[in-house]
Amino acid sequence: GNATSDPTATEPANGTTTSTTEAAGSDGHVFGEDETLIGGSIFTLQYAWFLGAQEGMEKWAEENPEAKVRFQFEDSQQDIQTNISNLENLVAAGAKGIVVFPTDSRAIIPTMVDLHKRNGTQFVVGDYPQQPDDPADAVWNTFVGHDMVALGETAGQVAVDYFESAGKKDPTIVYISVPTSGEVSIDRFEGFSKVVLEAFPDAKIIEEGDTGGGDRNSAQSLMENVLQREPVIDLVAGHNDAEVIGAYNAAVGANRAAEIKFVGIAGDKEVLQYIQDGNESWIGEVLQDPVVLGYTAMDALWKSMAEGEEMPEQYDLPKPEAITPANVADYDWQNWSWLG
Amino acid sequence: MTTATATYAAKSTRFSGGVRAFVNEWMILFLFLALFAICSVTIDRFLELGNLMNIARQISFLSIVALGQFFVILIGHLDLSIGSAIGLQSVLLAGLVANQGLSIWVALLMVMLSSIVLGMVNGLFVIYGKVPSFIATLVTMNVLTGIAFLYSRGLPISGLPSWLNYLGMGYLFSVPVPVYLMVLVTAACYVFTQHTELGRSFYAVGGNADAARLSGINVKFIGMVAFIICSFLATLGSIGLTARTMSGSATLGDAMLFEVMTVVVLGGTSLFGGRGNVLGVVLGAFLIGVISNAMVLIGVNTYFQWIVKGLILITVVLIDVNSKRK
Amino acid sequence: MTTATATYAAKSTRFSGGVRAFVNEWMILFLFLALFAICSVTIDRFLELGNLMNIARQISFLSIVALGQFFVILIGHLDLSIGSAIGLQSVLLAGLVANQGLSIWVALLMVMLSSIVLGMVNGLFVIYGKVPSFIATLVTMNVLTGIAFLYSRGLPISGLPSWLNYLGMGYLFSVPVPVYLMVLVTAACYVFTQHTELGRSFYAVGGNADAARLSGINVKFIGMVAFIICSFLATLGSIGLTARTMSGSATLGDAMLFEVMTVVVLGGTSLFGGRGNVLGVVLGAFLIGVISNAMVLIGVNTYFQWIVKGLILITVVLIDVNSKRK
Amino acid sequence: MSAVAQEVTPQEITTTPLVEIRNARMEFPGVLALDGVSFDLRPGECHALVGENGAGKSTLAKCIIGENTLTSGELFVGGQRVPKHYDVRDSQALGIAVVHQEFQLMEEMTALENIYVGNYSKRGPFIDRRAQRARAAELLTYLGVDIHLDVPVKYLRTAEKQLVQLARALSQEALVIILDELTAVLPENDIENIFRIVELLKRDGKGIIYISHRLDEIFSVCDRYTVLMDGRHIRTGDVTELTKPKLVELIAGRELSQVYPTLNPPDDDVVLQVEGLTSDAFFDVDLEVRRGEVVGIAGLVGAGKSELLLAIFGDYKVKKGTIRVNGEAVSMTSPRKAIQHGLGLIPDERKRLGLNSALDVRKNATLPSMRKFKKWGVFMDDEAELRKSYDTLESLQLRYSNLWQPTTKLSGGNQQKIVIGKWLIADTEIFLMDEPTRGIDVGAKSEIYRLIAALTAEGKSVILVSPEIEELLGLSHRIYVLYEGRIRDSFEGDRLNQSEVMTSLLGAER
Ligand SMILES: Nc1ncnc2c1ncn2[C@@H]1O[C@H](COP(=O)(O)OP(=O)(O)OP(=O)(O)O)[C@@H](O)[C@H]1O
Ligand SMILES: Nc1ncnc2c1ncn2[C@@H]1O[C@H](COP(=O)(O)OP(=O)(O)OP(=O)(O)O)[C@@H](O)[C@H]1O
Ligand SMILES: [Mg+2]
Ligand SMILES: [Mg+2]
Repeated sequence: GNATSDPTATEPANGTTTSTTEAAGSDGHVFGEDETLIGGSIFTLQYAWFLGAQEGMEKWAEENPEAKVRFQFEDSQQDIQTNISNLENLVAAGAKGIVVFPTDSRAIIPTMVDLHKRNGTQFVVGDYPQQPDDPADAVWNTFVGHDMVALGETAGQVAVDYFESAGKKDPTIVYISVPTSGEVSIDRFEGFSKVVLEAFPDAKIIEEGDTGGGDRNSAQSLMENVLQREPVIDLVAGHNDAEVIGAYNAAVGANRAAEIKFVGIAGDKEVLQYIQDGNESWIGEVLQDPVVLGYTAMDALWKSMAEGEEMPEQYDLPKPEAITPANVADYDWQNWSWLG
Repeated sequence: MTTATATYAAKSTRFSGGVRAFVNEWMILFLFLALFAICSVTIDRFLELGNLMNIARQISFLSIVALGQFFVILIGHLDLSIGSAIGLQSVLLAGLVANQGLSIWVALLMVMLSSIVLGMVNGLFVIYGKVPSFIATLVTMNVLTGIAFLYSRGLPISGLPSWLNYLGMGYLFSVPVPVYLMVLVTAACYVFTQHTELGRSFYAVGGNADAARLSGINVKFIGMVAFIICSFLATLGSIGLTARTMSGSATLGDAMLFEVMTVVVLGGTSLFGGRGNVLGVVLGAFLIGVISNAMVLIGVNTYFQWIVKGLILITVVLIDVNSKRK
Repeated sequence: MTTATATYAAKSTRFSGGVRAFVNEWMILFLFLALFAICSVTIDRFLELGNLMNIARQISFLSIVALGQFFVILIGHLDLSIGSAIGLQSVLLAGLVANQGLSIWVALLMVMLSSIVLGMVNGLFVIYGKVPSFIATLVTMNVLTGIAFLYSRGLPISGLPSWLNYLGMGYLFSVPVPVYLMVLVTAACYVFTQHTELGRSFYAVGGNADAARLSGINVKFIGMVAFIICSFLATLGSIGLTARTMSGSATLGDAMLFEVMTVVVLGGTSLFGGRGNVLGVVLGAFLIGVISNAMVLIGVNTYFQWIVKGLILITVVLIDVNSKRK
Repeated sequence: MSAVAQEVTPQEITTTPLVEIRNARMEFPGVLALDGVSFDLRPGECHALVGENGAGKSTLAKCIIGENTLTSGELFVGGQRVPKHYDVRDSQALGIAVVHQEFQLMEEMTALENIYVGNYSKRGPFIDRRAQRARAAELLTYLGVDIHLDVPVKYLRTAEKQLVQLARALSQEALVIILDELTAVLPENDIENIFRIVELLKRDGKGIIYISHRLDEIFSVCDRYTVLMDGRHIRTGDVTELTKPKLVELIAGRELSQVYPTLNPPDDDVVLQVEGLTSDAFFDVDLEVRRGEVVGIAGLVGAGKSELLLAIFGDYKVKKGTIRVNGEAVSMTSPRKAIQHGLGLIPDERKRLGLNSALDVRKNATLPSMRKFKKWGVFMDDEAELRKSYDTLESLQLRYSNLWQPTTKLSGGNQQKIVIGKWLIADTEIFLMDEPTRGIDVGAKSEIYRLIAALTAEGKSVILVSPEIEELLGLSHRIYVLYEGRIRDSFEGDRLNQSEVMTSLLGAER
């Protein structure tokens, strides 16, 4: 995006509320003294995982009452246009800073640039790395997020560990992706296959795209059909837990759950319960903690916005973790409210 | 006089048709059979009993929900809210058991009762409020989604008694339990629409509401009943799907609306009301089920699946539609 | 003679029923104004110029796409494929520039031409193939999604010339550029439907295709034109949205279909064809835009937004529908 | 009131009116449809309800069946005042059946079902189709007609649909039967059949309200008559004390001296020539129309008259044959082409084929001639269009309140005037008229007759299809008889008389 010639940007309609081209604060707003409205633009509330991110942001506010922040969360419903409108409307509502969980790696950039230039809105991007064509367009203060590839890699590692211990040289793997999730799905799959194929070049990885609803039910139907086609399957992984649990349910229905191992991704209580209960089909769940993500993103936003701290281009978060039968006892997962 | 009578009779015979007319009328059946035959011959594991049971099971709840929608479409309306109703009922069912600690039976009863209320709300807006059903049910769709998310926070709710899974995944004499349910609902709907006065009234209302009213049919009552049946069968489907996935999920029905609509229209139901057939709807569901299944068995690339599915569908419909007499 | 002239005046006056008839006819306008007034008074930042421009910009492309759909609905059909067409055209536009290295002008031209082909494909299935538009466009919807994903693998495509962003984000005399586009398209559609022979024919075809044909209207031609306009305006919307996001995305139009349908129906267009109004459609878009905006300005919890939005919508439609003369 | 009614003696039963309306007033928004009408129907009588188009006949009928609610006045059925929320179901329960003027059928449902919908025979909770079919067969025999019962009614011909409506009304075994222009779409031979049935019903003590614009029928079957005009009650009396001119005068409010105008002789040049036209409904039709000529086409139901007109108009698939307009061979592939060549069709089913209910009066009237009202080449010239519509519709004496008003609110006859009007505005040279006077009152009929005469005087030509032989004889220069899709004969000059045409029409050996 490039500069626009909008007079409203330089001549606010009534000097008091609309901000100027300079950084927030110059319109008389004093951070810490006045209440500060912080927007949270959430990718979707369909996935409980993002509730964790929201929770993390709220946790930060609780711990820092002196900041006097008030949150307003808006759901993008995985839609680019909703995401854009929400950002604009949040700024209109007076948000000084926004933590954005974008819907893809590009589409929201021009809007952020525009809002930043005209209203001085401060951004922190969460979860989804942004790739601006022009480095000048990177108007956000920092990126706080996980590496989707790493998530797939960690899942791949769980699979590799299992194949090694089981002594399988040429395992057959079904990976259920969600094509409509675009990059995320591709990244996770690539991370997964890279790790597996490095360790087992002869592994056969069958990618199945769920073109249905991308939920348990559609995954289950898909897997029922795949089971019919594939006489041998050693392991199933997938884009997220809805897909993998759906596949698991299908395997149970076909009486083949015992011969197949499952790796969950992204967090569902049910999987952890299976692992804790010693269900042999489940060999691991790969997780990132969204609460830490949300907390860190908010922290970074505040520091850069109110305290003028320089931020690195990217905040590194802890690597994704693999919860396995061996270490499940170490986790207090029952109390993670964001776990689906 | 006699000549005139004779002409009537003679002219009318052209409509009475014989085999040809039957084939044309039921083209969708023959297209389904053709597709089935092709799949049987060309795809290895297609004809295995297990696979056929797979297909049947996969479309069971879809059919049930579609049959509900069928009634609403038959009277010339639409119910867009079924998808979110399925989600809401699913989290309600699971939530009442897991969070409120109610017995599953009480939960089931409450969910069914609430489905009737839901249907009535839609009916009130559309039939009494005269709001176009598209808008009215779009609104309830959004409101129900809101409630479902408020209640569940978007989290899947587990904790259902494990026997419930039998409803969704169990077998009885090597036939999946959902298939029995589907057969039962289909038979009931068939008899209802073909052989009872109330059932026929849906056709009358959809065909010509004014004429129906002038024939002494309580058009508003029929309208309400249609929305209630729709909501009820959606809830039945929701219960089944919840039992199948063993968790309450607010998004369980998200993909359902379009599938349901496809099935209903594919089965020859007119979106303008008055024309359609219970068996056609179920056939439509089978057709969709077979295509999806075959696609995976052959191993068609995911992206191509969209395209291939589309091309098969349009071919089927083109033949079906153009075989019908004008 | 003088009396005859007097009667002519009386019989040719549009709203001979006085103010009352006018208000009833344009209830949606007054409801919009009422909502607008309420928002202005109760919500702090609502009436700021910047915010109003926000709203106008947010609904610009929605209106344009909705106006396209309006024509299809006006003749009693539906185009479900617009959402995926928007996605496909978006990746095509960006892809032709970024991957194929074509000039943006050539890419724009190709995308526009392809939109006409697309509209013709839909038209061929529906108008000549007699496939119900619901099914036909559902199929193209899936096929287009498949192609868009095949082409882009679901990845956003960047590399558009930066000036393009002006189309989606720029300002001219403190009014966003998309708003000019919307006004232009609306004015063109208005004049077209109200004051040209071709435009008026859409109403005739939608109201009664048989009667239209027997009055010399080329019903099939009108049908094709409707689908082409729809596809073309969807593509215009897609170009605008792509310019706004500066990247080609296959999922760009995913949420569009329902919004577009809501807007069109909210604006008083009958899904059965023959009735509706260009200005109503744009009003519908404004209504939706104001509600969404107000919701965020007030800071309504996201879950509640679904519910509150729904309740406002149903109230508006209830009043609107029931104020109309029978 | 009810107490009295419960203690009626047998004599009183026969004298209590089956239906009685006192001082009825009924308003539609902006229209006073009934204004102080009183009416009663006695057992065993056939009571004619007559009046101009829009006089309020159908409205009165609809009030009796509870479809419309009286604004004021009283309605008694069987001597009892009807309850407050009297509706269609109540009237059915009270034994009132009706054949509506506009078809009220479910097009997708079979004839059988249309007869019984809302009133099925049942065995337990289920519909007893066998019993129903048996009853329907009996009914049809009683009616003396044969209709294929298992065909969706959309496949039936207009006359057959009407008979289905009649069968439906009779199946209810009602005490009161309202026939609202039943015969408008029936051929003459069926009408005699209707008379027979009416007589049978009268003998059973039932009451019939007979609404018709064909005045001869009234003298054939009706006992009393009531005339309405502009919603007002003009007169009720015995038919025996009436003559046809007197009745016409009561209806039209003026004397109509001569029903059929005298036509100028046609020119010699042939404007339309059809040769060997063949389709699946008619075969090898040769026909010619000269400038200023009215050519009648007579034929039984199903003879293919409508199809022939449609084919000439480019809307029915022909297998072979040529059509020449002004000597030039034209391939009539669409109505659009036909219109360009100066043809205009007034179809038999005006609701389905003639009018667009979503459009207003003006837009309906100018539908085929929009291109005539252009400003700057592209835009519609609203003013000219309104003006022209106004002038034309006024010249047809259309009763309407506003050019922007939807056509659905107009009475049937007035709707037909709009259909005629649109071809006048389109400057049509050759009018194809398929039963143009169907459902039109005497006054309007004679206006249309005069219009036809005026058109031919201007050098325009008309092909006229009518089920009424008398009308054809009175208006045509020449008559073709179509029999089972073939032109069997043509009559002009001396041979143009009722008996010759009838003989040919009914298919008796020549
Ligand atoms: N639903 C309606 N809304 C408004 N006005 C109506 C309606 N129905 C009828 N009218 C008006 O009421 C008057 C009486 O109409 P009605 O149909 O009773 O006439 P009619 O005597 O049956 O005429 P016809 O011989 O043409 O059938 C007319 O002026 C007509 O325009
Ligand atoms: N809906 C229909 N579909 C197919 N064929 C039809 C249909 N209606 C009539 N026909 C056929 O067309 C021919 C002519 O029928 P139609 O009743 O229109 O004749 P008509 O001479 O115009 O009679 P009418 O006196 O009703 O105008 C007959 O052979 C009849 O079987
Ligand atoms: Mg009438
Ligand atoms: Mg005819």
